Amino acid sequence: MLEKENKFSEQIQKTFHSAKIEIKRSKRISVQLRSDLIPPFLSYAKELLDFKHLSHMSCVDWLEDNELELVFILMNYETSIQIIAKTRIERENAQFVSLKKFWPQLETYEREFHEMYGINFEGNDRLGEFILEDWNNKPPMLRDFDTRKYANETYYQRPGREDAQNVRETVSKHSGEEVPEFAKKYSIRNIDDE
Amino acid sequence: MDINWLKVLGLIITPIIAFFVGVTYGGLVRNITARIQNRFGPPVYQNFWDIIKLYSKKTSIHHGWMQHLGPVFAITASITSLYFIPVLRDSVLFSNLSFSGDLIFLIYMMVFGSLGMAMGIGQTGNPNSAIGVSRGLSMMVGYEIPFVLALVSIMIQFHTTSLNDLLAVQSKFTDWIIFQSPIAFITGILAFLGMMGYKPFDVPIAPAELASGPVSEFGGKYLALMQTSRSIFTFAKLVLFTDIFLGGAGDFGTLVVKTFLLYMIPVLTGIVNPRFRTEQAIRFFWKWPTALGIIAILIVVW
Amino acid sequence: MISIPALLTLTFAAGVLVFIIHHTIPILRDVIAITAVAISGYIIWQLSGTTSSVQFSVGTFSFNWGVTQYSQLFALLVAVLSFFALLYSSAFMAKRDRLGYFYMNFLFAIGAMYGIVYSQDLISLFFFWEIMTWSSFMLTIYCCEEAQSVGLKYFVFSAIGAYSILTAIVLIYAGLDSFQLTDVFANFNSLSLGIKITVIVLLIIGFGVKSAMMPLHVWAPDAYEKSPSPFTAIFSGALSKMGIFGIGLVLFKLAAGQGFYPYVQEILAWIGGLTALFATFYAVFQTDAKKLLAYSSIGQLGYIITGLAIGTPLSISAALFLTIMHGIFKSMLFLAVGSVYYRTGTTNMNEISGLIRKMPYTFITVLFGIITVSGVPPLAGFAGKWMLYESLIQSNHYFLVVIIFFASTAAFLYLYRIIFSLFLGQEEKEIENIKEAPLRMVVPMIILSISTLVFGVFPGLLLKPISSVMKYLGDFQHPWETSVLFNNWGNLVDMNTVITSIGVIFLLALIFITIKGYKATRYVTTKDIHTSGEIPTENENLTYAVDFYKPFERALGSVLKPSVDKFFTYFGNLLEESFEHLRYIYTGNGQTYAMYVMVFLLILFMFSELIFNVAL
Amino acid sequence: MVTPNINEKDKLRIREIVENFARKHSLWVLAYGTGCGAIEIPPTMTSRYDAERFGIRGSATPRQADVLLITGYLSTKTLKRVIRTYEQMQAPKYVIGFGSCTINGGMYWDSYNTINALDRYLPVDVYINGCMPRPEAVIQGFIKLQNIIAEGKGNGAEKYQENLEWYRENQKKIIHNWQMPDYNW
Repeated sequence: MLEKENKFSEQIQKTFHSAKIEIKRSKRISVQLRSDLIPPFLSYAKELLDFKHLSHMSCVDWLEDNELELVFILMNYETSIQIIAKTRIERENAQFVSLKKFWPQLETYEREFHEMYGINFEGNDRLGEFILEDWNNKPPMLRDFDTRKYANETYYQRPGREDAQNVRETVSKHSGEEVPEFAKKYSIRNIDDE
Repeated sequence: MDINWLKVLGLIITPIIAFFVGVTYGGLVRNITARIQNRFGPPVYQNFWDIIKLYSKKTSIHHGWMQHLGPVFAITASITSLYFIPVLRDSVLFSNLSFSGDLIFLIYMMVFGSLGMAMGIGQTGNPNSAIGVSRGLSMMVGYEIPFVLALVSIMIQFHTTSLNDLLAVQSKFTDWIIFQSPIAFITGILAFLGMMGYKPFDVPIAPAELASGPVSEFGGKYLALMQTSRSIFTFAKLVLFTDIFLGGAGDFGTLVVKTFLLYMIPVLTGIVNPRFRTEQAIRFFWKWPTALGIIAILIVVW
Repeated sequence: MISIPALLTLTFAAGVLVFIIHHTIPILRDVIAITAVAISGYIIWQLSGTTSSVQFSVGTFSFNWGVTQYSQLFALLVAVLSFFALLYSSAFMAKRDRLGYFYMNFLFAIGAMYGIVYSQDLISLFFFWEIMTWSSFMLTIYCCEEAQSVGLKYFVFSAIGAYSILTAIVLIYAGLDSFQLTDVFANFNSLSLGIKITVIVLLIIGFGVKSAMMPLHVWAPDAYEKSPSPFTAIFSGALSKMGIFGIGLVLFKLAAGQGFYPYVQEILAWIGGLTALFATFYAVFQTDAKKLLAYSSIGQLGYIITGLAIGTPLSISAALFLTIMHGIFKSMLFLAVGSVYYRTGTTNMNEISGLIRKMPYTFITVLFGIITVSGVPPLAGFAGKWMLYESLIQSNHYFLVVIIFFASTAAFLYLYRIIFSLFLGQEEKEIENIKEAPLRMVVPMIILSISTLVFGVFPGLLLKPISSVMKYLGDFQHPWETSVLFNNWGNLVDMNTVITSIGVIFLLALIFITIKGYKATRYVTTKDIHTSGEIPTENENLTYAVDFYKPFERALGSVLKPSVDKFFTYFGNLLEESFEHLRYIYTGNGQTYAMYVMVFLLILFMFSELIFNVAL
Repeated sequence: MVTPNINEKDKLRIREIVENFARKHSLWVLAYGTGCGAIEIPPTMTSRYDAERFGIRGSATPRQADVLLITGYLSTKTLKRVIRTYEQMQAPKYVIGFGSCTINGGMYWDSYNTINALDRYLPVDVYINGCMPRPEAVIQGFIKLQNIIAEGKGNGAEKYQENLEWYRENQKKIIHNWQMPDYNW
């Protein structure tokens, strides 16, 4: 059933002993690596395992672990198997090495993550103002950046939103229908609370 | 010196009539285009509102005195070339100055406006405008050739370069030059398509790619004056072609009918056609229209 | 003392004097040159109408100088243009060195041109012709090292022309035993057909070199580009007209009435037309303003040659009108481009833009110049173009008129290119401290510009002398009025009406658009344009100048451009190869040249019996 | 800086009535279509809901446009361009806020990078509510604007000119490095 996936995972395991490999389902292999192993692993997957296609790169903020997780999704054209390579890096003044020599389109991803998460990719010389013009606050995609607080003190909030804070309550108030129990705990707090 | 007050009156009212007729034609064109595109379209008098609105703009900017002069050049050329075209056959009132100029003078007088306009456009410093001017001038080199071929063939056929003489030879319906030398007429009409600047020959003002091209920095009163001169110039060109090929007109009813029918040729061609690139347009003009013009001349010579 | 020798002595002596004193008393050199030319102009003005002539003989050669209507026309043109050019160069050349050299050759060229137009015998004609060639050659190589190959090119072509003229003169002398133009004109028929054809072809080649006729024009663009601007004005404005002068003499005094005259006419007319067409197409794709103007003047000379060759009264008056007008407007344009060079240090149209608010008077000069070149009414170019077209149509040259019209329509392209790239467009940062050219450079340009308007409204001012010239050339007559142009079919253009209508409407529209919302109209910089909301930075280049006519080039690509390019590159390569061999011949030593001439004549005299069966 | 006259009295002069009638019947629209609302403009202009019936026509450059149509949300980056474009238009000029995002931020009301109330930064004449408003609503809004113009109340340019400091203050609150030329029409 999963022989191709197993074959790939064995090859990877043989090469990178420290990799935690998990076959999520058919055609999905998740590989957890140390951050310094990512460049060799990507080149290995690209050249030897023939995962030529970089589907996606993304970043996840693990505020509780005080880490940032970088996710690379590679794909193999023959078997259409996708490898999800993950790694964790330090959250405070995060550093990583630029990988644009493997896939040039990574440069754009790195610029975006530099702007949105404050990760500094060495070797990428185009890190700078990308999408946010004259942004002088902490990177907005970090979870400890309070978006609503920033929006409230930066932008003018037109009054009259309050009744729309909890759509179900509003609907029930307007149309007399009573709110189901499970919906109560999803109620958003009001702007005026903070 | 004694002033012929009738002529002065003609000089005054001819541009006004030309303005009204030209603007109405513009509105008609928009309406007809809309109907062909299965729309209701704007009212016929829509262009009057546009021009009044542009004149009543409260502010306007210019990039220097040459841009300030550009529309003035344009309207000077329009009205002057209108003056040298007999609007109505043998009427003292509307044969304004047509006895002191001839066709070759008219060809050059028509260029006067576009050259002055190009100066004004050049000073705006907008790259789009410069690109539009370069395209427009290049295309002018294209369509001037068949135009001149047609005119030359007619000049040597009737041994005159004066419009009044051309009107004189087309006294009867059967004497119209469209019947006497149809190939010259076809050549002239093909050049006329390029002159009017509708599709497929509207690459100089391509609004989508050039931000309306040459006029993209003109607003308010400048644009208004340009629209005015454009309406008058359209009427002048239509009357010129009517005089040359369709035997002119004795009264305004005939004139309106003939000019409108003539005007529909580029308009309807434009509605159903895509746009030529500049070099395609130039080559188009240098292929069939030029060949037809040469044939027309050869027919006249032998 | 109003006489031709006084005129020539004055000019040449002034040249020598300037060369002597230009180190000791620099201020005097401009004064001497300008006053000399002014006085010479006064003398020519006084000479007009008279028929003063001088004969004297050196050895067996008897020289004969005389005044004709024809020579008056060209001499006055030379005098006026030289006066303005010298006034201009007094400011333009102030910073240069070797000014004695410059002024001496300048004045020698002027004097030589006087001599050419006034000489009534072939020997002095040839003598002055060579002086003119040499002095203009000296000025061509004046500027810099690179100019020397250019100068060699010019020299080679001039030498070809000179030798063909010399051969023609020798043949004529062999046949008629006289150098006097009157005898030659009178008895030319008595020569045998072969000699007549040979003489005419040789003379047309010789004069055609100077007037940059199509196969012989290769020297012109580079020479015009390299020579200093004030002299370029004379070079293109007056000096090339000497070729026109000679061609006119050949056509109407020698060739007219011969059996083969129609063929000569047709061939010359087509050469002129093709010259205009190809030169125009080549001018469109230039990036250097002076070179563009050089090609443009080649094309204009093509019109003139065509007009002369057609040979109807209307076409001759058109050609002579264009001759004078081309002298005026091409000098204007070269002077204006020169003053741009004087301020910015370049004439490359891709490098500078937006000079209009810095150099308004220069801009106005160029504006008048290009309106005149393009032949748009009411300026003076229109009258010449109009008469040319009418004459072509009415002499049944249908396709020639289309070609000429094609050329003059394509001329709009390069004319707009030069004014747009230099003066309009974005006002770049690097020109922000450019000033208008000094007064001594502006005044000549402005005066010449006004003259184009005057001659455009009153073409009769030029048509009156031209009609008398046509009487001299042959019994040509064409009706002319002060401000009305006639063609042969009785159609006319009344310039009074035209200028009145244009002026009135222009003024009314100008007043209207100026006072309409005057307070709420304001000037914004050329950076403040519609850029989709983006704000262009200071050093962001928004000019569209490089490859300005790319679409036209693409359209032309398959039709004409390759052939034009091949045409020009062919001559270019031919020249480059020929230089290597010519180096051995042109040792630069005068005696060798003299020896060549002697050998040449000897061979001619020895074998003339075999070649053209006449006994010498 | 010359301020065009504002008609303070309700009674309009006949000339102004004619001018306003012309302005009302020829609205040249410069559609600023970065938001999702831009997709609603083609059906509005083309054959189905033919907006040209009312003299509404697209315009390619701000120099010739009368109406600035903001279709949807504005980020701080695009706000700068919109302000520049508005200042390049020639008075009298009108602004139409299109979609909920221009009114109160709509679904981006608490985003860190989109402004919430357009009328704090530009003088808005007409708001078209909805996310997205259908073409009928758009044409309705245009007709409302036409009525405003006909009553002579379409003086957004004068409002902007008079309260320039207030608008500038709000704009500079959003756009930190303010490198824009002065307001010159």
